[in-house]
Amino acid sequence: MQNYNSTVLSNQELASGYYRMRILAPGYVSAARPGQFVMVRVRGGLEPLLRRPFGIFRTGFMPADCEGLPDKEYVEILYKVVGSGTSLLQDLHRGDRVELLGPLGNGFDIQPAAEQILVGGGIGLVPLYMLARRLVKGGNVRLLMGGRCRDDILAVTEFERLGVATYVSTDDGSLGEEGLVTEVLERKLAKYPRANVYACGPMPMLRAVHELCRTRKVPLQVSLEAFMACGVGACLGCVVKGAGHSESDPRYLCTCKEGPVFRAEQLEWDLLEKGHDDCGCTEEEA
Amino acid sequence: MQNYNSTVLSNQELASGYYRMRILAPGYVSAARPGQFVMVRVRGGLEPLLRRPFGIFRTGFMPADCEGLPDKEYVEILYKVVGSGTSLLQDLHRGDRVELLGPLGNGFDIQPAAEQILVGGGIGLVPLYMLARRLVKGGNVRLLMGGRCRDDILAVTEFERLGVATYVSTDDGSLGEEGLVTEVLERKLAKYPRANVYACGPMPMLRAVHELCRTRKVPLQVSLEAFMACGVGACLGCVVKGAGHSESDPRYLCTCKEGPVFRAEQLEWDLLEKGHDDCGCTEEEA
Amino acid sequence: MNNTSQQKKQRPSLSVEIAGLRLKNPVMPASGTFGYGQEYAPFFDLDELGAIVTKGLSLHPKAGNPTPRIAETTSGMLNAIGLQNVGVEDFIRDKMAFLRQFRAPVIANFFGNTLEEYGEMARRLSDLPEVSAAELNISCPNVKKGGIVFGTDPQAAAEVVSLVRRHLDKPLIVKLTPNVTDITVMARAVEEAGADAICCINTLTGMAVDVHRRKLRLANGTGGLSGPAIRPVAVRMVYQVVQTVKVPVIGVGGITKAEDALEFLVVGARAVQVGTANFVDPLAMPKIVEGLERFCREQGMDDINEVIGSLQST
Amino acid sequence: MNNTSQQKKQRPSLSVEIAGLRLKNPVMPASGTFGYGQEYAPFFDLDELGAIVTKGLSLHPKAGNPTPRIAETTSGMLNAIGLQNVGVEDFIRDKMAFLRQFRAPVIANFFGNTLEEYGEMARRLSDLPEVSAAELNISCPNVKKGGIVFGTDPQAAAEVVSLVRRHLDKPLIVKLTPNVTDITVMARAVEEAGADAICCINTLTGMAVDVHRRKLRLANGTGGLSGPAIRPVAVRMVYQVVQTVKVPVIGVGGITKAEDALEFLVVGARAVQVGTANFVDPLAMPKIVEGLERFCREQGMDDINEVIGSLQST
Ligand SMILES: Cc1cc2nc3c(=O)[nH]c(=O)nc-3n(C[C@H](O)[C@H](O)[C@H](O)COP(=O)(O)OP(=O)(O)OC[C@H]3O[C@@H](n4cnc5c(N)ncnc54)[C@H](O)[C@@H]3O)c2cc1C
Ligand SMILES: Cc1cc2nc3c(=O)[nH]c(=O)nc-3n(C[C@H](O)[C@H](O)[C@H](O)COP(=O)(O)OP(=O)(O)OC[C@H]3O[C@@H](n4cnc5c(N)ncnc54)[C@H](O)[C@@H]3O)c2cc1C
Ligand SMILES: Cc1cc2nc3c(=O)[nH]c(=O)nc-3n(C[C@H](O)[C@H](O)[C@H](O)COP(=O)(O)O)c2cc1C
Ligand SMILES: Cc1cc2nc3c(=O)[nH]c(=O)nc-3n(C[C@H](O)[C@H](O)[C@H](O)COP(=O)(O)O)c2cc1C
Ligand code: FES
Ligand code: FES
Repeated sequence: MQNYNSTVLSNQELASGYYRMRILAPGYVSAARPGQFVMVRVRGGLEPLLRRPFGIFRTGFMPADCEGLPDKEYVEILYKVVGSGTSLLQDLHRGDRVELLGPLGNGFDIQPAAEQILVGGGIGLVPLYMLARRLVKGGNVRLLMGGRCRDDILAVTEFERLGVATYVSTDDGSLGEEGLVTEVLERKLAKYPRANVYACGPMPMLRAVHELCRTRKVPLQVSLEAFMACGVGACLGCVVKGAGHSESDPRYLCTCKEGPVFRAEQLEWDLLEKGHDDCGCTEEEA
Repeated sequence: MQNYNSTVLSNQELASGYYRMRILAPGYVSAARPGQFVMVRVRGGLEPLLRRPFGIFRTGFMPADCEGLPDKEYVEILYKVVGSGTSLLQDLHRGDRVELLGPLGNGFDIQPAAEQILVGGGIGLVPLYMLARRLVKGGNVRLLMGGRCRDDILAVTEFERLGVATYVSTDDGSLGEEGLVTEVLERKLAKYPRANVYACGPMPMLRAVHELCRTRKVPLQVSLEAFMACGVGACLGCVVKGAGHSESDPRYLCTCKEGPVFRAEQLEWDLLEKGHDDCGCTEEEA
Repeated sequence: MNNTSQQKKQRPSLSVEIAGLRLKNPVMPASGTFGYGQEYAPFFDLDELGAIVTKGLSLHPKAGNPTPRIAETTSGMLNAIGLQNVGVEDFIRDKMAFLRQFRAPVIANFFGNTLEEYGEMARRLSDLPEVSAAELNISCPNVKKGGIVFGTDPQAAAEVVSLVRRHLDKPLIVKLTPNVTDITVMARAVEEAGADAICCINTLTGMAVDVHRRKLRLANGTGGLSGPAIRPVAVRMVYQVVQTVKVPVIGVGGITKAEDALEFLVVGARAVQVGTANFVDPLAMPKIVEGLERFCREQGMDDINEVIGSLQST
Repeated sequence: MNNTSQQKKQRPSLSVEIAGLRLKNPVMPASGTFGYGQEYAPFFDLDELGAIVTKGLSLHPKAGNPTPRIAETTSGMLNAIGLQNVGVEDFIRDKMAFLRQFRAPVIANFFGNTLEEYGEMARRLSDLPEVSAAELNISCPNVKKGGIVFGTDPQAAAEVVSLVRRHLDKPLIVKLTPNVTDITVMARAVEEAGADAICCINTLTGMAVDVHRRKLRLANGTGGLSGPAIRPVAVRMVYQVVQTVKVPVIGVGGITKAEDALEFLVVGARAVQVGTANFVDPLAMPKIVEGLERFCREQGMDDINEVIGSLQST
């Protein structure tokens, strides 16, 4: 975990309102675990004041150039433009500076299993790529990817290139199957009752996924979002209620430090607040 | 007087810490009078919050280009990097956006005379160029230009090209005569007792110039600086005490609206505050 | 043609009422940031505003403070103008003719150095048909009571408000200072004393230091903090006051764009004032009016009054 | 070799003393923005700090407020953490071993819900040799007195301070809230009641609205405004308190860089705390320490104490 004053390598629009940014990040390739995130200082100065959290989509190397310099490590984020910070991010170009705090959070706990199911809702896909890259080494990996419309379905071919079987569904049927990603999950769980499930997306989707997994006793890990100020566990702004929560024993967990990935059993699902709903995720009814 | 959302045409370093910026400004060529200024919004957003005032160095045309588009009017400012706003200005490039409020203030009251003497201290030279351009049509124009060292002496050859006789002095003798610009003024006034004097520069210099002109009964106009918030006479932040000032009859004058150019008789010289001394002008002892 | 596009065709009404005063829209300048109107007339038609609010007036001309009077801070500015103004006589003589051209109601902001001056000013303003309402600034030290500020003491505030109320024949807006422990106590006091509307907030007292010269940046030492920096405090106080009083509340503090103005309207302000933002962008107010209209359209509302006080309980 | 280059060779002393506590330099974290130290240990050696200030502790663990607990505002942030903390027992059990590694003195920030809890906390902290001083947060509602905040009432504040003073065997720093009409009244009250130092300011109460959903951004409604936006208010209050009391004052509010810290030192603060800036840049504090050293060098001073209270009269 470190703070880098770094440089943007590229910043491309993927679909309407979705961008992919590659940033120089020495040390990230070995250090970043699937499910971790970074806090990005969008601009020097104090506007906006706080950093913005983004999942690590992937890490990689820029090959050494002809001048014999060593490989350069980079990190990639995928983001949806939703407000002031992401609007500024969208305007950055190759060579611009950003500050990068991370890698932060715990990341996924990788459990060996013959069948691994990833469930992504919209931009919630982000932390699943590095996870998939790891999981494909040990079993069958399926990605169930949902969104409101085709624009919300990102980077699916990249998962396919890893050997992941992908199943796309959209609310309006503009890509893949028409319907909710949780309907697809229900079918898959019926077929693979001993699968492990890993999910990231809007809260209503996560709740539905949790319900399915709970009734079928399937192990589930979810990656949550929350308002964050520090990203390191210092401000207590990003807490969620832990299982067994009560006023006198709140069992709060910091999303930034003890999360963003939680085992479903860790959370007090009935008392999980709606969280921030402009999270860059498509709100779907589930 | 208008607010333009405009474009930077160029931004060059003239000497260490001094820049010259050319900005598109339709309507300025005919509208801007010598001695007027603009309020520049350095950057969109709220950091910094307030606009920064800069004298109009000159206005001009970009010749029509080959595509047959009409001439484009521009305005030029010359600025010294002294703080946050000017540091941001320094980083702008061709094509970047700035907002321009102006032309503001009253400008010089051009008095015909056989001998016209301009006295500039450091960046205080700025409003004198357009004035010189006007005055050369009607008599002999001399520019007495002072600074701490050679870096503070700007754009003198441009005055010369207008046909202005220039006399440079620096505190350290690194360019021109060693000594204060007021010493040169004293000699010139002895020689041309019926001259008109126009001065802009740091307060101690202006005071000394005023003293010389007062004893010799030579008409003097000075261009002042002040902290400004609005630039249009609305906030009353930029006032100076008018001649005959008293608590019950303060006779305040707005530097932005009734100035920045004042006839020496309008001001209560003994009560003029030091003003803001980080004005971008070289502080010289006079 | 579907429903939404029909809605879009009809222009939403932005008109609001404050203490019997009908405003074309809820946007007006904050006193002291808009001169007497003239200064901004080159930029837009002042009749685009809900009202025109003057620089604070007093019985006699007031010199104000020495310079420097302003300093910039992070997302804010400090001012110590010291209520410099031409005095009510010169105002009538020199500024009235200009203001008479507009249909937008003129609200005269005023203050006194003593109770008597407050009363006398109320009488003077009553004589002026061009002035539609008066805005009483009570953030002024009471010279008689050893400089305690009228606006921080509920008794003193009530006293000055009821005096002014007796002498004023038009709607009375009372402007509160935020530099108090409990703004609701002040709001209740001035409402009971006869305020027809409450305007809040004035500036927060602040200070800035030039560390290189080791001097205060303002000649006066302290100054009033305004601008976006103070908006959260202003929204909170407006919310509290709305919950406390029955009279309409005008929200002011750090508004630079329509969304900022909406924060105040949503918590229940009937109108808003824009101050420091005028310096940043002379077109700030017409842009805010436009933004409010757009917001109503987007939300499918025909009337800005649907926004006012529309805060949902969480 | 001339004089200046000789001066540059000698490192200026940044050491200051607060109520008998010798600090390596005047820079420390503001309570609640630095966890219990551990969170920022990966970024720099905590012994670079003048002191380590803990998150506010209470007798029993405290759940704090529902989320969302934070919202960003212009150059500031609102927080309504609600003083969530592990409680003093867990603090001793889980955090002490970590803190023991450092030479930098540990200042324990604490609060109570009742007078009794404040007293009991003072006794507990007295038993801890690892805690060098206690910082009393009186910005807490007094449950018994119908929720009036201890920190806004001079009597209530004096009562809690003298109680704590009786039970505490180490230096007592009292932290004041800025949400009062006259901070000097509070400062005098707590000094007389036995405070060894005063820390100000805590956050300004504010609010923010999500206008699209018409909801308050914080689940709690109001929150505490911190960050650069509030610095001018903090500097003013620190100035006023320094003029009023004899005990040393610690300045806090909106410090992000050395120049900001110097504003407080110049008006007389003996030390400073850095809060929100830690979130913006985890290295903010070590950079400020460096900047203070550079400033001393540039000004040709060997000792930061020459800066403290060096304000020139204007
Ligand atoms: C662990 C984590 C991982 C995330 N990963 C991604 C990702 O990979 N891609 C992606 O597009 N988004 C991701 N998000 C969401 C992303 O952080 C927000 O969309 C972004 O902060 C919005 O910033 P903004 O300035 O554009 O919006 P703002 O203008 O600030 O506001 C728009 C909305 O964004 C939310 N928001 C603003 N600041 C924060 C903050 N500091 N923390 C949380 N929410 C905030 C609020 O709900 C607000 O209403 C992640 C969030 C978390 C907590
Ligand atoms: C009518 C007028 C004409 C001017 N013409 C020129 C010019 O042609 N070229 C030039 O280089 N400078 C000129 N100045 C001075 C110029 O405005 C300041 O140097 C500039 O505003 C500094 O901005 P900054 O953000 O870099 O400095 P800051 O970081 O804000 O502070 C540095 C210092 O600049 C001064 N300053 C900051 N803001 C203002 C403000 N709004 N008004 C006045 N002073 C301020 C303060 O003394 C401050 O201590 C003129 C000023 C006035 C009033
Ligand atoms: C330069 C300046 C002068 C002001 N003069 C007055 C005044 O004369 N009377 C008054 O009631 N308020 C005065 N104010 C306060 C404003 O009306 C307003 O309450 C405050 O600035 C907060 O709004 P803002 O953040 O939009 O500027 C003044 C503010 C500024 C910045
Ligand atoms: C997230 C957060 C939590 C805080 N918790 C406490 C606390 O527990 N006790 C306390 O006395 N002050 C607390 N504060 C107030 C800070 O210590 C400090 O007084 C305030 O934030 C102003 O400083 P700043 O502008 O540098 O942040 C907290 C502030 C923030 C932002
Ligand atoms: S964001 Fe600060 S504790 Fe998680
Ligand atoms: S700068 Fe506002 S009156 Fe001159």
